[in-house]
Amino acid sequence: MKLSVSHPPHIKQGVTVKTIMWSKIAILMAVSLMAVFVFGLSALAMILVSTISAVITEAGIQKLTKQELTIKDGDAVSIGMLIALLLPHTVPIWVPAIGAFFGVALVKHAFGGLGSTLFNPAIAAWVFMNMSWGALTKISSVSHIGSASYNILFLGKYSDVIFESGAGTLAEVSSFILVIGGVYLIYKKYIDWRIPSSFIVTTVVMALLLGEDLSYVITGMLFLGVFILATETATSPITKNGRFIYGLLCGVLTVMYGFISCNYVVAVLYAVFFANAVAPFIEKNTSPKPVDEVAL
Amino acid sequence: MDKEMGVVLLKLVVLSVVAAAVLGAVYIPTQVQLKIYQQEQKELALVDVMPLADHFDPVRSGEEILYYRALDADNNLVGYSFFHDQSGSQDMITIAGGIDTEYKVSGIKIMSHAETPGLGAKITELAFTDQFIGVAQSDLMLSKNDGAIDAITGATVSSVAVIDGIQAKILEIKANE
Amino acid sequence: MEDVSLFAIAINGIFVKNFLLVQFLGLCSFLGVSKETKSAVGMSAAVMFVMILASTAAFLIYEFLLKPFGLTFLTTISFIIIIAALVQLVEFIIRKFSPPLYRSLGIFLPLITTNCAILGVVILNVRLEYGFIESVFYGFTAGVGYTMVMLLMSSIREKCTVLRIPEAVQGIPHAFFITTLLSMAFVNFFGVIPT
Amino acid sequence: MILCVSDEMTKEEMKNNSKTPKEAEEYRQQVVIPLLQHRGAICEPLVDVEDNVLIGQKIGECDNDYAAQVHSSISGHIIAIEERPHPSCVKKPSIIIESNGTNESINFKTCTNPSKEYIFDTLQDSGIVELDGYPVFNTLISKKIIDTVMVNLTYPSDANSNCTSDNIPKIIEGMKLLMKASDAEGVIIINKTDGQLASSIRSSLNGDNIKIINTKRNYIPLMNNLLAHDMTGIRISNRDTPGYAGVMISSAYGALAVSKAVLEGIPPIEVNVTVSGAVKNPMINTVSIGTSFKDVIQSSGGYLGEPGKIIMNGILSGTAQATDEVPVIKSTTEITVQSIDEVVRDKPGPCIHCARCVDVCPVNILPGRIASFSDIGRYDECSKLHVNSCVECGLCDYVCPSSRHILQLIRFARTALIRLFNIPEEKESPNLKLGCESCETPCDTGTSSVTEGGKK
Amino acid sequence: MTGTLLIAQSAMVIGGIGFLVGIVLIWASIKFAVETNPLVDEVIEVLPGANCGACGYAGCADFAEKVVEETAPIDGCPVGGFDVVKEIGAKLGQEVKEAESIYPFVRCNGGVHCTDKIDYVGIDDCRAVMMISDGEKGCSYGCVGRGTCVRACPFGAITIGDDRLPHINKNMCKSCGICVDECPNDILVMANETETVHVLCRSNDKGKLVKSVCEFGCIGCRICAKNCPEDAITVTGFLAEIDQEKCTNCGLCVDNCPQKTIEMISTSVEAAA
Amino acid sequence: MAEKTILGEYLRGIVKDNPVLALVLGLCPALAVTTSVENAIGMSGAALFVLLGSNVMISALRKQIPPIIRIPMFIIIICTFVTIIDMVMEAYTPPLYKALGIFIPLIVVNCIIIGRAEAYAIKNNVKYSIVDAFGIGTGFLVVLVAIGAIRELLGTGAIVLFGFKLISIPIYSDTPATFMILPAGAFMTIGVLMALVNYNRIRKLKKGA
Ligand SMILES: Cc1cc2nc3c(=O)[nH]c(=O)nc-3n(C[C@H](O)[C@H](O)[C@H](O)COP(=O)(O)O)c2cc1C
Ligand SMILES: Cc1cc2nc3c(=O)[nH]c(=O)nc-3n(C[C@H](O)[C@H](O)[C@H](O)COP(=O)(O)O)c2cc1C
Ligand SMILES: Cc1cc2nc3c(=O)[nH]c(=O)nc-3n(C[C@H](O)[C@H](O)[C@H](O)COP(=O)(O)O)c2cc1C
Ligand SMILES: Cc1cc2nc3c(=O)[nH]c(=O)nc-3n(C[C@H](O)[C@H](O)[C@@H](O)CO)c2cc1C
Ligand code: SF4
Ligand code: SF4
Ligand code: SF4
Ligand code: SF4
Ligand code: FES
Repeated sequence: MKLSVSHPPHIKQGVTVKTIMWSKIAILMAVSLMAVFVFGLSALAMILVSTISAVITEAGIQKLTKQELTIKDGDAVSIGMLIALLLPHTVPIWVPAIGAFFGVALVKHAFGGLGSTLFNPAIAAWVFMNMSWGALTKISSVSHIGSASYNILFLGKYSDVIFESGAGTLAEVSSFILVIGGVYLIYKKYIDWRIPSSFIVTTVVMALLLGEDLSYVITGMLFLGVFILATETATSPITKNGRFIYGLLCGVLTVMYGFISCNYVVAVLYAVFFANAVAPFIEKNTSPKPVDEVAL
Repeated sequence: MDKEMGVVLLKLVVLSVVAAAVLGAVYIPTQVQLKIYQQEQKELALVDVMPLADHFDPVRSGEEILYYRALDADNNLVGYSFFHDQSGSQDMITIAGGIDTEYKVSGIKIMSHAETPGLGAKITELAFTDQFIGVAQSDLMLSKNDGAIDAITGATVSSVAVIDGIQAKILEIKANE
Repeated sequence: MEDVSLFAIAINGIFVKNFLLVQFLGLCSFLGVSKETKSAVGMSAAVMFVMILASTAAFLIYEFLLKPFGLTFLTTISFIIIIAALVQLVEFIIRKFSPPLYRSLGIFLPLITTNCAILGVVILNVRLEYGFIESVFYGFTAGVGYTMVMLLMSSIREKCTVLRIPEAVQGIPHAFFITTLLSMAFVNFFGVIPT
Repeated sequence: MILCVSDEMTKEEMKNNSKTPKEAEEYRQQVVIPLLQHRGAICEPLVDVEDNVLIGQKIGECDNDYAAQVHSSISGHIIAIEERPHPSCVKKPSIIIESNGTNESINFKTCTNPSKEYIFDTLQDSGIVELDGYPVFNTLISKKIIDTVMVNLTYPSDANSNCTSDNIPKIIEGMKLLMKASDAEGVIIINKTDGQLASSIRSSLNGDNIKIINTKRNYIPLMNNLLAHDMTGIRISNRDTPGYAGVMISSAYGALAVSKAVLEGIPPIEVNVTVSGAVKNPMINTVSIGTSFKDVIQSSGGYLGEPGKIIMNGILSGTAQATDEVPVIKSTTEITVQSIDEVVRDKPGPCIHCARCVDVCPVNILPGRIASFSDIGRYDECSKLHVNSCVECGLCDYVCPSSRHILQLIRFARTALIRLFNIPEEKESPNLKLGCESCETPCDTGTSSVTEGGKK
Repeated sequence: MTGTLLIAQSAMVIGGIGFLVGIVLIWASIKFAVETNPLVDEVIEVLPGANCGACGYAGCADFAEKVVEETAPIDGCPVGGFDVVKEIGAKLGQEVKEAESIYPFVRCNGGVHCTDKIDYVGIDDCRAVMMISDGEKGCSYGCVGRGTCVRACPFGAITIGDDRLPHINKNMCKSCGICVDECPNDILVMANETETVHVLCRSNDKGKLVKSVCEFGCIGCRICAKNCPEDAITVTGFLAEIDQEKCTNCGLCVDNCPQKTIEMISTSVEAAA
Repeated sequence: MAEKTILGEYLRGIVKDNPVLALVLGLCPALAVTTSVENAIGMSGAALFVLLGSNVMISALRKQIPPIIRIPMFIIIICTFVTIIDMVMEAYTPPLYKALGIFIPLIVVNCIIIGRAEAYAIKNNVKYSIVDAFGIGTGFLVVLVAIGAIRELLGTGAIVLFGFKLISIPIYSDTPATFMILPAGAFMTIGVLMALVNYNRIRKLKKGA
């Protein structure tokens, strides 16, 4: 009889990286379905190509450097899907393919893979694509695909917050899916509640203070940013106060960029990306005080 | 201060003096060459944007040259040409331009700029500048605003800067004449 | 000289034309010293201090010595002598009067003479034809921009000690990758305030 | 959060399955009594090989301040005094006694209304050790002024084993004795969710001046400082004890042992142990100290399938045993057997910085970050991040989605830091030499804790 | 002539600046003079700069300072080897003579031939394993084989082989001894290159116990001691020990050991394949 | 130590002591001006000129240079050459001068040049200093041209050298990844190059072991 010996605890909660990732992917799948429904097969093609490119890149790198394959953890899949979802459906199909390669190869694996990504690979890939093919990937926040046609529950111009908003990118037609999915993730504690709540509250409050029309500020991209992009674990601070401040910073930057450029869709992405850069600094300066620390 | 320090100081001063003298000696010939080159460039540009002209007559306000009246061999006025600085997306863009007597553009040339290579830097390319030839002042607008000029993709700011610069100068000349 | 508001200079110096990320000035010391926040802060303070001093001194020399005599071609040589002397002087003084400060700042001072950012800021002052206030203020804001990026970078690199960085990427290449992404994060400041 | 979850049996079922000590006796032919069952110095044996001893006879003593005498739990003769496996982690000197089957005991001196002095005297003699390893007597005589005696019933292993309806009045008796000894008020801490226990306690209190406080959290013995802090609001350094806040914390086991020792004169020779998990008849056993885990499990019907892991004192914070030969000691309250399939052997991945560990940590530190620093040998950083504040509750490890061995890495860093501070004369290399000598104190609750308690 | 004037002006301006700067700096260097020892910098330059700490000081610079202060031994840097010692000696004007080269060797033959007592789950580190129940190996004296020494070696000289024992690459080893310090079980010891016969076991357990867990463990049978013509082997408890002073590397004990515990290592450390 | 040979000293500057990849010096120009191969060649040409001049001068005057004002004297010598090349380029190659911008005067503070003065020229004779200057200069050139080529090719789809279209990628050049000629692309390129060099070095080390 050879007994197992280890340090406690001797059970695990059972929530694994895999569970968290695939739950997010499930939400992204719903978002993708909506995108295909609204934009047609070109959207489907983009999502497939981007995801496949991300997965192949990851597998290739791990094969080449003789690491263990980690496709199953879903990280590459979610990066690939997100990259497609951040683009308008008019983009040629090779753009997300190259973007996904950039995101997975340079922003994920060159930095050390899962957990070491200092910047959100999907947003970084988006910035890369935007810098390279600005004209092709241009997102505008004005062209709504018809708030008139979906006037839900007498919400008037706010109804597109629920059903579609911004209508620039694939992700933006699914505000309500993102909100439901995000709340589910928070409920299951797969993502932290502090970042989304402080992000969205700051955004709304700042926008109101500046006198912006909320129907331009609250876009589908904002919800994607709040629930999926900003809560990406490796790129946000781990301290509790740090996460509040991080959400706050995301919100402030979103409104600032949006206010100056009149484009609240792009603003969310740049805001979260810049906040990624500041996250370690926030984290460093919000070290918690343990309960047993006695003032001298 | 002892003698050793004096020697040190002397060496430093001697080196400085020699260095400065050498620089002064190089400065003079290069400066001459630079002047010649700049003049050449200017003249070339003026001719480029106003091919009909034979010589140019500067219109001044005080020391500053506002623009040139382009005259043919018989001293008839065939148009105007000018240099203009306009702020672009990064830094100043220096534009040379020529217009005929009906205030239609006869040609433009970007003299210097600091726009992003590959983006705004495309304003120097013929594909962009040739669009301007023959365009009337009223049509000097982006095509998306029903004008005659197609912006460079990804560099609207730079494109608009060039258009705006020429617009402003034409209005100035109109007002002056 | 165009009329440039101090606010525009500040935004330009800190964000739009950030010395490190956009203008590529001062990279050697940036990569060398940003491993730890402590030394990053020391270096930043030293750079900011010398930038302000150098902007002041250079303006005076340029305006009252070089320009009147038409000796503008001597700009570089006179500026670099001034900077070298200033740095040396500051080092002497700090070492004598504040050994603790010298211990934290002093080791960075020799690095500063050969830091492009300092010479860059004074030459840019001349090229942009800034007046006295603007020159000194530009020196200050360029220093602020330098400090900001330095702080972000050093916090990131400190966090990196617990990350699994591939062997071949460790060290300088990794620092470059971080800089790549930092630079991308600054990209959207382009065109916020056209100069 | 439920701290102990593995067994599906209700407490009722366990009680029905209980065996009296007599039934279990057949397995008790030999006991191994370690000479160290507390934090502090190892006891000197008072007996020699081949001596005969009686139940309750003192067989080990030490004159150190931090000491807890050990007593024989059976009558028989001593066959050896040697190093034997110990539930903490490494071998400890122990006295091995073979039963002669007579159950002869020394004369236990009963007392119905003890004076304060009598309580002190008996407690000093009885060597009762709290579940966190501190001898009760030492807590009482420490210079700190105790104004509250708290009985912590939120530690599931302890509460499950000791809070049977028979025992509850005795626990309250013991608590009152402690209150009398220290002129303090009494408080009983119960988890909010444990309504049944609260009501049975309330019915046994009949008008005593004892308060009941409900908490959200379960407190394991190592969280005593935290418990005192949560109740009083006073911050207690990890180098201090709850006494700093004027609080003495007792477990159900401790209170029970005090009442037994003072009123019935019986020193701690028996403990109540819940046997759960992959055994045939999970139940609460009353076991003589020194009985091997193997025998205890046998008396619960034996293993169900092949055992994968044997854990003392709770599945979340307990110690896994290398062998089932280890003896039951004073602070054993639960033995859990996991089948081979239940054993957690997930491969650790990289930290994904999800901060789930940060959110559950009761002492508000950054467990995952400390673990990462420990992993790369940066113990200085661990120290800066307050690694010594950790109360080893194991929650961080429990929730980590990347299956990182957070608690082990934290303990590792602490051990490294002790080495660093204990041997300053060793060269100041950034590399630290580690080994198990750091673990001089017994870790009966499964810890190689660094609190300076026993080291004078 | 403007040209000459210009040159003269330039010379005066830069000469003037140079003069002023020179005066100020010389004045400042005298006024604010602080003593430093240039020797320290010279010594730093000679040192290998690995900052490994093997010398026992906080990095190369600290060591250099201490050497100049003569509070550290001149041959205190094990990494640099004799060349460095000679150079430091030259700087400080001291004579030095070459030491014999020593390398760590692995005092355990168990590895895969030694049974596991428990199934350890946890962090992959020898020290961590030793903190639980005397380790996972049947033999509590043996090499744990989880490579703490591999990670400790600043020069990458150690690898764990298929036999789950460390192998030291003599070409890369700088004899710094860090691995010896780090090993929780004292498996690694420094040995002179000329000493080639070693007892590859350090178990003091009874022979029967050793035999039950390890194929190659020393059982204390004394056959080697009886066979040694030089009386170099003593068996205390259940473990043989070779007195290297007396040993002539004849190899008789190696041939006679029933457990194959004693081995002759041709170069004391084998180069990794 | 092995005997110094002229070839050896030259190659050392290119490979072992490569100023950018191995010594990590002179990064600013290496990144700022490498938007095209042409600029890269111009920059490294200018740097080579200054390096050569300063190495020769300093090596020739090395007996005359008092240690305490070593650095100021180096700077003055270097700066003289920099200003000369600055003026000459402004006059004779204005477009290139314009493209290189502030980085020509900044050669003064380029760590490579002072570094070589301090580490080499002050200790060695004129002959070897010339070889060293050529070696280091070539090393700088090789890296700059490599970075420039990668960035120009990927960033614009073609390499144009002095008006000639050297290489052009057919379909790609319609929509090249502009990212590459922006600052971020520069950082990325040099990062990838260095990672590859490192990878190779580590692989060799492991093999040699
Ligand atoms: C919508 C959805 C799709 C999933 N698809 C996959 C899948 O394709 N591959 C996979 O390995 N896990 C997938 N999972 C995760 C699994 O449900 C489960 O968490 C995981 O496979 C557990 O793996 P393990 O048993 O290897 O630990 C998916 C989860 C969800 C919610
Ligand atoms: C949007 C949102 C906001 C919340 N705000 C708070 C809050 O301000 N304070 C709080 O204690 N819990 C809040 N919660 C509840 C938390 O989800 C959760 O209950 C809490 O983190 C539990 O932490 P604790 O056990 O450390 O108290 C909020 C939840 C959501 C979804
Ligand atoms: C944060 C931010 C600030 C901007 N500020 C300005 C500005 O002040 N002036 C300006 O002309 N464009 C500014 N832009 C760019 C414009 O938003 C817009 O992209 C551009 O003017 C229109 O060019 P396009 O039609 O080619 O996209 C800014 C962009 C961003 C992201
Ligand atoms: C890195 C970068 C460089 C840019 N350079 C230019 C430029 O040179 N000229 C310009 O007009 N816009 C430039 N832009 C601005 C950008 O392309 C802008 O949104 C629009 O002009 C796009 O149509 C740049 C933007 C980025 C992100
Ligand atoms: S075990 Fe983990 S959660 Fe518990 S106190 Fe320690 S660090 Fe915090
Ligand atoms: S729970 Fe695990 S993965 Fe998450 S932050 Fe903590 S250690 Fe890292
Ligand atoms: S020699 Fe020591 S450190 Fe190395 S593997 Fe063996 S036990 Fe571990
Ligand atoms: S093998 Fe041991 S002695 Fe040799 S270099 Fe490595 S750590 Fe130092
Ligand atoms: S070249 Fe070294 S700092 Fe710029």
